[in-house]
Amino acid sequence: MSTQYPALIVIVPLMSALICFVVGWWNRNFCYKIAVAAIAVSFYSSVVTMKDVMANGVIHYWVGSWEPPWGIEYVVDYLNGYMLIIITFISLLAVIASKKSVEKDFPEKAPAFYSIFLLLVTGLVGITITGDVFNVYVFLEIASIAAYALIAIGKRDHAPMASFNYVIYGTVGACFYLIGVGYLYMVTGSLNMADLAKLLPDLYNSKVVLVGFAFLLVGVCIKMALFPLHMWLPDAYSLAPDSVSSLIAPLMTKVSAYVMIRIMFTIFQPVFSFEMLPVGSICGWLAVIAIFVGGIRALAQKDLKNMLVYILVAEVGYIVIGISVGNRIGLTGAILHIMNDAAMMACLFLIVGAIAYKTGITDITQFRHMNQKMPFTMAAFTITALSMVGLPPACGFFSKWYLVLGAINANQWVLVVTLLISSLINAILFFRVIEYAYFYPHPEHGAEEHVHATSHGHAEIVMNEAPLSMLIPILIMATLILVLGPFSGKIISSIIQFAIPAGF
Amino acid sequence: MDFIIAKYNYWIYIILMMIGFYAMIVKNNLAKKVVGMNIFQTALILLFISTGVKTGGATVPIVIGDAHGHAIPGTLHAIDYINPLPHVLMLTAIVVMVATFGVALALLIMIFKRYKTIEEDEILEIRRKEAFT
Amino acid sequence: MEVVSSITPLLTVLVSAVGACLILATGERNRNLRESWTIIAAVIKFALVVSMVPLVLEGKVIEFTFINLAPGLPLQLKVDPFGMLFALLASTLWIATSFYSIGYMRGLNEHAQTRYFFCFAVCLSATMGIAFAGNLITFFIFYEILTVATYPLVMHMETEEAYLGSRKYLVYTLIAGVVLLFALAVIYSMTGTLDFTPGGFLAGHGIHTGLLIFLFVLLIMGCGVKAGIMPLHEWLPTAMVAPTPVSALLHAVAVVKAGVFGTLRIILYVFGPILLHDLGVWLILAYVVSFTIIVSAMLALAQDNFKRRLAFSTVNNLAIIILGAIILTSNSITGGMLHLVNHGFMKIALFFVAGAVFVKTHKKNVSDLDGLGRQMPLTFGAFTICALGLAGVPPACGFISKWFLCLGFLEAKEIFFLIVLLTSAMLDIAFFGPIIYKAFFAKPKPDVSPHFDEAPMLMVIPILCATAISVMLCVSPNAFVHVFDIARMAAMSILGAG
Amino acid sequence: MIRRHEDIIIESLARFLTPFIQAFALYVLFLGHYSPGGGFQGGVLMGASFILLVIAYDIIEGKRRITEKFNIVLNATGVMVFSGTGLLCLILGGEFLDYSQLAAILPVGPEEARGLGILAVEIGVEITVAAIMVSIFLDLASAGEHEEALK
Repeated sequence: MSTQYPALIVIVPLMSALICFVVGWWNRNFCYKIAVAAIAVSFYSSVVTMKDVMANGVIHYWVGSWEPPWGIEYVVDYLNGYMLIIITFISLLAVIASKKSVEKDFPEKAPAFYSIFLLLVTGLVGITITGDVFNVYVFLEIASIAAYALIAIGKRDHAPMASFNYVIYGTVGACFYLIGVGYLYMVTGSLNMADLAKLLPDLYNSKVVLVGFAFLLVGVCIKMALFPLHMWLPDAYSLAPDSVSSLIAPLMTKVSAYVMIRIMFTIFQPVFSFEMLPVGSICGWLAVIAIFVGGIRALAQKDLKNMLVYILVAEVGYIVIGISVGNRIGLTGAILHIMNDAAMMACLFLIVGAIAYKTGITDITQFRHMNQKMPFTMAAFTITALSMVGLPPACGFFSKWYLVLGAINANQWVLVVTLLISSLINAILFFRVIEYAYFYPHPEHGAEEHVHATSHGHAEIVMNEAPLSMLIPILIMATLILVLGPFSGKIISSIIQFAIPAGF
Repeated sequence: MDFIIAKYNYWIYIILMMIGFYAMIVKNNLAKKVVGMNIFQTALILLFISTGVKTGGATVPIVIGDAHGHAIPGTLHAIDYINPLPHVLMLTAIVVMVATFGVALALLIMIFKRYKTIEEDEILEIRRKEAFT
Repeated sequence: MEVVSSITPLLTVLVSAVGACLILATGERNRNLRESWTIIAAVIKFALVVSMVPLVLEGKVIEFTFINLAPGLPLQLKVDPFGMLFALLASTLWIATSFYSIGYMRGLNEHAQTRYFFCFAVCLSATMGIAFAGNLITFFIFYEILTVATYPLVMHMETEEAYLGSRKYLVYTLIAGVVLLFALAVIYSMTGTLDFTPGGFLAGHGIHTGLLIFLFVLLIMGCGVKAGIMPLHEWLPTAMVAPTPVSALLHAVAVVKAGVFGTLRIILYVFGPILLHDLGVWLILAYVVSFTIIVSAMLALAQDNFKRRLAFSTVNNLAIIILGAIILTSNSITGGMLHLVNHGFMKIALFFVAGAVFVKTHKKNVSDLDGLGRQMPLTFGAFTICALGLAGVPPACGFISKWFLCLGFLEAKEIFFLIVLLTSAMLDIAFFGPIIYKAFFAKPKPDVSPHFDEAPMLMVIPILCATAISVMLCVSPNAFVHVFDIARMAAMSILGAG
Repeated sequence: MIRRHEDIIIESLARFLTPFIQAFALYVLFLGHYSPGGGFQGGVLMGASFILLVIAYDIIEGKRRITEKFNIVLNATGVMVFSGTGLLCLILGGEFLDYSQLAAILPVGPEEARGLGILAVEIGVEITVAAIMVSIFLDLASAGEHEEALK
């Protein structure tokens, strides 16, 4: 049976999505339990699968036992085993945390919400686990369509418009990806990644392959919201319901980044992606712009959630930098940052959700006394903020360290400087919030003499912490952020170094 | 010229795709955007189907077998059958298309309910007004 | 020198971290318990540090490795003589400071005391980490933790100027951190190691000279910000808005000392005497530093605010320490390291005095001190001893360190720097003299009570202790913890290797 | 919104056509093995037949025929049949969707079993596609209001 776990990772959420949908007509409250259980199973199976991979190498799962390249195969190697664990774990926390806010925002839609939520998870794990390029497209669309629906489900003002733009952009992205697949299929007659990797090298100087590669990459970049193609992201993610954004914001872009890595390092070889084409430098420059644009737009925001989505644009830039420097250590940084950034973003969006749920405040300037209202949440926020700024021992620092090293090894000094400056920008962004939340100027006195006047000046503020179903995931995430940092060395030596294609 | 004739299906696919793309980018009416989106995807289907065709009387790949469903030896020649895979892929693509189409239309309805229009510039105008007030 | 693997260094670091958590858990509900956590942690830490002294004296190196970040890049704690010196200083002073800050906070009935004590404990953890860091990356990590943990302390008053002060502090230190990180990354990718080695490890990796000089500048900038080297000292006086124990901590124990410590590490353990001589950068740094010495002393003269005056004197003394190290003779290095310790004790006493005066009389300007000596004889007695000590006058320990500095300078035939040193001593007298004079001999202001009326004992006792220790360090520098031998060993190890 | 026109010709014509269309849909479904056709096409036809009715009459009438809830259930069951078959294979110890495993419970050989398994999947697909067509149409035609119309 243990050989069946790869299938379970995908099937269980899919089936339970339907069950949710039906059961919801009789009893709404089951949906939450079903969703949690399903994703928990999925998480467990991905952990088992990863163990299996680490024990006896790459797993090939032939769906319908049609052997590739004719059948669709699920391939689990170190890279996507690692991705699967991240995805399932974060979606588990997200779904646990979503309980209260769903009950508050749209109780009547709970069944629909959870089934679409599960479909989204299905799509994400499907993209990650499959070894078939067309299958990637299908799951990509499952995930995207679910995301379109979820963004609009919250009945927030302007949300449908944002979602509609996302539909347009997303469809173009997916279609470009599909065109790329089509071209590759024309010249190779195969859709299996491993098979393509075998067949393509002889055809590297064919125009068709070149065009196909370009289409694939552009399509993925749209889904990933790399700089010039990021227009859909801020509106869509900031207007999505909190319970949704805490799932899609950390994961969607990361999964697309994973697909990008697959395309550039598995389907095509680095030789093609970096030496025959200037992809590295182009993506690098785009990433630089993305980081600055994201950071500066974020500085202009007063609403915490808006700030975060623009930071997300910048974070995508980080990952792309790691990919585009085109050396081993840079890619290590990118893969590590996929995990760290997913953790940080999940934590931040969960926190935003918790604060909005409890106090309804999203405006940073109204965060005063927040550290007394929600001490644990704000503590978690502080940890995450430090990690975002890249201060040790939080995990953000370590991935940044590897990214910087990679950029130095590639002699890309612009990228180095960008990374360093961007961490300063993040410092401004987050310490601004922390200042508002923790320190409050006392207008009535200006200097040390009158400190008596202010002693215990705000005893009346009562602690009003988020419900446990939200608080626990947040705290778990925050602890992880602290723990992952020092252990990143271990993660790299045991997983990531095998995830990087050999001989690169 | 001859080049164009020989590959006419690809040219049609490109033209269709450009039409759809144009509509998605330029059209001000969101419904037209959606229609453009569909044209775009249809063009794609044409592309894939074209990769499957074989000239010279190739037919659907259904093996005429004997009573037990075993193929009769000597009747199997790949040349006689068109490649079914692209069609299958496109079936899936169509499903995806329909789903996207449905979601897009549903969103359009929500948008119309909210703004009482589906002209993009008017919507943006409304949003700008509301941002000020 | 042989290596002993032990968990003690880790414990030393963790003690105050655990203490911090306990403090946070206790909170305002039970103040005595909370404060007692602070004290307990401080004492345990001190005990742990002292327990490692004998091993260090035997010339052993105590080592503890958490985990490897990457090949040749472990998170590692290593107790060598120099680190031990700093650890002794910090852990001793933490005890004094905790008692004192309890007195201060209660005396003024401050707000947000839990946050205060929490951050304080975290700071000390970070300082220990810095002291025992075995390589640059570990050093950097604790250095950044220190930065973050100090920020709320500077912000403590939450007044407008506190905002400005803390923001300025943050801007300076964070930028410094980024610069440092950059340098680290370059060095690592060039050499593949970051371990501190006596006498430096950068030599012989075939790094281009220009790049080496560039790296030196970056690293010195990175640490120099906290060390308050002249163009980068700007944040120090503005950070004076913090409560006095914090300033004491900032200036005598943790932050600036961490900066100086880092600078010395870089000079002596990363680049090393030989490389610095080959590059010739040592001379430039020496000139910059001596400029700092003179100018900061001048500025100190101009300050009326008691604490700001002390702040500039701090800048001055830090520069002296660095000068001692950069002259690169065994005596000067010893002197520098000794001064690291001695200045710590004397300066903290001075700050305590400033704080005591403020708590007692809410005076913070030098010009208002007239006649206070009669009211607070113990306090100002201590002040006199330590102030003179800073200037290099016995019986306080400043004399010892400056003596060795002078010896070192003579040894290296650097008469110019000798003159600088002596001039600064003069200036010390010049800006401390008036305070002493006013305190004891000037005609009392009407609001000064003529008879004995001291600050709370909880504050006076630490002052006296600090003073006593400084005197003791002068009379017998080798009393129980052998500060002198340790400094000597450190200097020898560096030059021996060099 | 689709209003009722009370047009006798259209209505009776629609009523007359519907069963034929549905029969043809089934034909297409089962012919899928031997000629072009299969679940998708059949499903679309099946859905279309119902949509024809709704257009000829109006949504309220349509509701009377297939309630929202019933439609949802159809929806889910379709996919259930499909993925359930796959899961059954998985339970029988094969890979997911490996229909040859069904030979264990069916009185036929693995090849036949594959054929039958695919047939089951096609049926599932047909149901789903039909239901989805209908629900998309109803949702859009009634501008998402028909849930309220139910109450």
